[in-house]
Amino acid sequence: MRAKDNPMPVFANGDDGYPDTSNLEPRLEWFRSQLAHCSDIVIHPFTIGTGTACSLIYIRELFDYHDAEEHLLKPLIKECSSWNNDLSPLFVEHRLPSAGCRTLTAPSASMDWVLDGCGLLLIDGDSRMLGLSQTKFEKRAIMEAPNESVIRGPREAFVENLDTNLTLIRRRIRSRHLKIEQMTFGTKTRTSVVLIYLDDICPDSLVKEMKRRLACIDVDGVLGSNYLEEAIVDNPSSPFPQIQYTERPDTVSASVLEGRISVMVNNTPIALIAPVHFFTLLQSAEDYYQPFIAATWIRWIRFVFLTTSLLLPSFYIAITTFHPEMIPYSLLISVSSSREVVPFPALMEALMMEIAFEALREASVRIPKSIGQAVSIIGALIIGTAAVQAGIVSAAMVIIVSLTGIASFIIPSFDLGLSFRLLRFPMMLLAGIFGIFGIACGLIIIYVHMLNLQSFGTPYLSPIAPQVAGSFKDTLVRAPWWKMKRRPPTADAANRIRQKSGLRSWAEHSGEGED
Amino acid sequence: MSLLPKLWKIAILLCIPAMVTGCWSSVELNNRAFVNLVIVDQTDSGVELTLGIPLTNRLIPGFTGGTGEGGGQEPIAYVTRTGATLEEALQKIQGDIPRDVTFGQTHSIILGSRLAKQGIAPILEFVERNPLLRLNTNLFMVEGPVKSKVARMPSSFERFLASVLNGYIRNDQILSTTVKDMMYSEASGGDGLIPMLSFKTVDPSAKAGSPGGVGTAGAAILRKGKMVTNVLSPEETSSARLVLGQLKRYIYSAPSPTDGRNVGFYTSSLRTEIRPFRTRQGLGVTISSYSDAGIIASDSDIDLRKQQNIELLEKEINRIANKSLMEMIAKTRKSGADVFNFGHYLSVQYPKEWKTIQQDWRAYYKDRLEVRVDSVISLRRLGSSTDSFHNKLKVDEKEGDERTWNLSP
Amino acid sequence: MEPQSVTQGQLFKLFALHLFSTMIAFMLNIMLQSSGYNAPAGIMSGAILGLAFSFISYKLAMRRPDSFFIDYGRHILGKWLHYPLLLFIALSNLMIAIINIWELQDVLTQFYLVGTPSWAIASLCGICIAYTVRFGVKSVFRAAEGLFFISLLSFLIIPVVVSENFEWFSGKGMITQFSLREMWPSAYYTSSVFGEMSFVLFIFPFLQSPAKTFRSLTSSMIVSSVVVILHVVPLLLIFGPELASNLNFPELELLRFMRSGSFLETLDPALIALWLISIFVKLGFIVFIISLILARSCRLKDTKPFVFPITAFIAIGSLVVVKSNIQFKSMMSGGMLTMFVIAELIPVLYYLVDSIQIKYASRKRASSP
Amino acid sequence: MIMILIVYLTIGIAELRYLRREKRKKRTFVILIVSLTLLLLLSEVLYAVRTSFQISVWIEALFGPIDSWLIDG
Repeated sequence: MRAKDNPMPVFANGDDGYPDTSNLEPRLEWFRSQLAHCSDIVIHPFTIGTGTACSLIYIRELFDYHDAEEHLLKPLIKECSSWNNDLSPLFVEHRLPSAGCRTLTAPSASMDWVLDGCGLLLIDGDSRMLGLSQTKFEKRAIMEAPNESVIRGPREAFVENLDTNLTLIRRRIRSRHLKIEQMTFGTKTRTSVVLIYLDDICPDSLVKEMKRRLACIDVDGVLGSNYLEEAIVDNPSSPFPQIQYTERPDTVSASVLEGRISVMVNNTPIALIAPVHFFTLLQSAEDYYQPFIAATWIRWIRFVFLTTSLLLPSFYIAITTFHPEMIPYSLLISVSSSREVVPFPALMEALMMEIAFEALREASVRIPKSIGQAVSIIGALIIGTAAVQAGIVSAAMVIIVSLTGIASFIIPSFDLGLSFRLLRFPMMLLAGIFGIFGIACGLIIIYVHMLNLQSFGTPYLSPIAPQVAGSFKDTLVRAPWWKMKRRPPTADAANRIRQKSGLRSWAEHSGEGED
Repeated sequence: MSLLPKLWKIAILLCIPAMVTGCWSSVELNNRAFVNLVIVDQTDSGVELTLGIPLTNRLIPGFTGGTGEGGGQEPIAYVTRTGATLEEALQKIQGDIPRDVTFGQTHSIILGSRLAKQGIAPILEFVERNPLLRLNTNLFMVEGPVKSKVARMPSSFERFLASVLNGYIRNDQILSTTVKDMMYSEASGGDGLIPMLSFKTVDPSAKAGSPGGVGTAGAAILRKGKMVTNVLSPEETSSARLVLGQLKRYIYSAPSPTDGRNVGFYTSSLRTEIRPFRTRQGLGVTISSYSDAGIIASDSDIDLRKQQNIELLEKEINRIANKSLMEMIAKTRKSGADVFNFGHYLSVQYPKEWKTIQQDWRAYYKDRLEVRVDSVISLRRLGSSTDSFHNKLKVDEKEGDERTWNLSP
Repeated sequence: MEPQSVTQGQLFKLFALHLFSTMIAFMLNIMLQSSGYNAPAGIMSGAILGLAFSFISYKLAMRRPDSFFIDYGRHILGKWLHYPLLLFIALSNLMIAIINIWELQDVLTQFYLVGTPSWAIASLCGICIAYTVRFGVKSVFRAAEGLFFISLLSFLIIPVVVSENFEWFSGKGMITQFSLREMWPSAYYTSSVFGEMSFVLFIFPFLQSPAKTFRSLTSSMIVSSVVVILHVVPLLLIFGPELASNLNFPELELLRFMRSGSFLETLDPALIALWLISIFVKLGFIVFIISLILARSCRLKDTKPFVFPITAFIAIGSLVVVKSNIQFKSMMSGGMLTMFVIAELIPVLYYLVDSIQIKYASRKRASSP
Repeated sequence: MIMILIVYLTIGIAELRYLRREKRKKRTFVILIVSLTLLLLLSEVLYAVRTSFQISVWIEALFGPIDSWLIDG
């Protein structure tokens, strides 16, 4: 929120009608008028000491009234009897035991204070107000990550509350250099947004750039991290995700350790990480918790299925309709005989099946869990055997469509899988018109588009296209830990060394004794 | 940089009309007739072209109704048309078939002997020029009218005759001559050996299921694309395959040098080297073929434990092999067809001399060329037993001299 | 524009792709027809000759590595001679692109997309190339860097796949039938293709560490000539010189000669697609050179606006450059390649005049201190 | 013929909009428009006479003799 009204200590009269007096009643009247028709606002008048009237304003169930009563009002009543009703020390020397009390004067600041879920104490005869910050509201417990589940590795996931998320991060990176900068966005929602980075590893240019892009956001409400994402992304019209999002605190801490910056928004369990390039989207948290040989093997499978999800249906169309001499003879006979009864051309059939599969997938997500199970079973039945039996679709096509469907799920980042599913349709069109030549041109256009895509300064295909020496270690192959001495290029140039001597130095010196 | 979204929109706009233009050259799979066998023969009324096209609608898997396998009725159609030239016949066939004839999957061409006698140059030209037909398409020959034999031939092992021929080539059971071998060099263009196929027709009286079908039988010699009178017998064809290094598994028997009884061998040729040499009289060619051999049956009492016996046997096999090679080459030289492309080897090694004899190379090949044969067969394996059955168990004593045990005490 | 934005590694990879992609895809037929057994030797000597052309233009460029040849060329030969020569270089580059796209669509319409009209293929190629060059010089070189290994792999698979049909003995023919006279035509044609490296002169200000340019040019020449030789020799070994020279598209016949394995009958449509990608990178570089010449001779900084018009003109030109395949063949062996050689020799002319001027200036300065 | 016109028009509009957004000098606009019309005229002419005249005719005429002298000379 751009601080529209600068909080001047002087009683700026006319701050939309705030009475410029120190006695209680007119001020209470103002608060009542501002907060009319809010059933959850509680205004609790009481008198203390020798008759000075006070009142406490708070939001029910958001403000911890019992704790405030216990720690605040009782000692207050006991205490001020000795102050012979001069309550000024209350504001000055923080005599109250509860932390986080603040003296407020400006009406709008105090209004925000109440709306943030804290209490406000007004005292007759004193224009200053005391803010009490005991907020307690129901929060979701930390549960297992629903989308990015991992077999071997931490299972904690972020929750909606920003402070709990920050504790998850802070517990992982206990370093002085871990900086957490807070900003608020949205005039109406005033959601707090947090930038997390390690100031000695993360290049300053990146932090400045992020702040510069965030500064020009002036929107009335920020309810999810996606609002920010689309505002700060380099090329909004590209189907490819340029900011990585995750719900796992260990992924966030790993990327922060690599010198990247993370943005977390209150009320959303999803954290954004920038900059990102294509190959980080293909890495899942699992890769780093499994032995590197298995991780490398799984990464290659991911590459294979990435291309399958993009190219398999278009290759099927291109080969069957343009270059049948590529298919081995026996396979050709069985495929062409299975296509004998199918009335549609290959392109039309492929498009129909793909759209049906997309519809099935979307339906199974949207339908409530109870009957969701039924839809996927019925869907598979309808699309699978029945269609083939009726001769609407050839058997080969059902296999291909289901294989591509599964393949697009193997990609760890759901956004990337989505963009490849989207790109499959123009590729099918090109394959239907120009055959393998069309697929080659489609691949070129996608490749060139990705080449020139940038996310916060780092090229999208950075380790491969603008070749960075030695950075093959973490893209095509997951090198073992003791090989990864240097941080990826996104980190600050000065501070690239991650570990001093090799982790396995104990193994090298064992042979001293023998000759 | 924000021209990109416009490009994106333009690209999508371009795609939509592109769909309307339809797909120019996309032909549906079941709109194509895949030719897996080309049969060409010469008849009185011109060139008779037969294309073997599998009928995929009879092979629908899992299709409950319909004819399915059709009970012995082969799911292939042999479409035959006759035209003045090959192209006209092809045009007639294409005109009658509702589907688009594609040659992408053709691996073998069968030629009739009458056509071969007249000359197969137009076939070779057709294969070389047609973009979809490959230069490693195999050529086969059949004596007499081809179509009637092929049509009546029920194939027992494979669904299509073409797969049978592919099987022969894959397992090297037959002499493999490709179109490229026939056009390798100008000097010996059109010369070559084409394997012959023999068709055992099923006599209706025999009980069902007796496998008729196709077999390999000798090879025809072609000179300048025309078939010459004499034909190589199956044994000579196998020695020709030895020269070409294609003799993978060949079983034969030879009398053992010690007692003249039969010893069975199988050889597989490793490689063949053809090296030209130059003598005062003129040019010559040495053929040295290296192959492995193993004994599979031994009826003689030769003691296979001793190495010199093995060498004796090797000398014997080499002698037989050399003799059969020399006879085969003499036969091809008599017909003046440089079937093994010796001319190419001479042109590579001695270009100057080659220029002089290039014009009448076939005459030179027929008379003056000196051919030496040196086949090196090494006997490596005895199989899983050493002494022959007779030797070990003394089963072949003569009937007369057995002792008689009289029963009385 | 972005000065110093292209690394030497990227330059090496682009020129390697640039050279061996069109040499193998389209030029092998002329090489084999003109010099049969001596084609490999001709290609090697032609490559060295082409490198000589680019060495001289490298020397010229090293004198003023930070300014564009188009700008300082004016001072060497004077305005009235510099711009016509530049126009000629631009035209010959245009012709290179036009004949490459024509050959591309000719191969495709003849073998794979039989019914497709050639304007459709030309426009699709045009869109891909223009899209690559539209992002500027960095994108062309980055594309080359990413594609280099895949297309090199796809080019090196072919000799391995067909190696079982080799007639090793006929390799001896290359030695016994060696003759300079027969080797010269293919050497000349190869030098016209390898000479295209001399156009590096135009992009010198974009290069990082320009001094090492000649080293990367030589290494890309070596890599591409080795790859081309690895394709010509199998052709000679399998088909023999007479049959190979008779084939219009020897490369496709070589690909189809692969014994059909159980997994894939033939591999050639997939490999053709991979070739297109490397040919598009080459044409991207050429379109960039033309747009650079056009832009800078009108003293404009930004070459981006000229990319799409030039590519459209190339696509349309490729539809009308020849009427038939035969006319194209006679043009290729009848003068086309000489035009390219002349365009590649123009920097030599500049180099001579420039060194004379320097000698003259230094003698004048020495004689009148 | 019309297709060529449409192609050049779309390219012209796209490029002009790009130049306007990049706020280039007037001179750049003029140069772009002139070169676009030149290329359009040239390609229209070439397309119109494509049956009777091809570029390759000129090239063979101009460079043919040099080529044959170099190769066979």
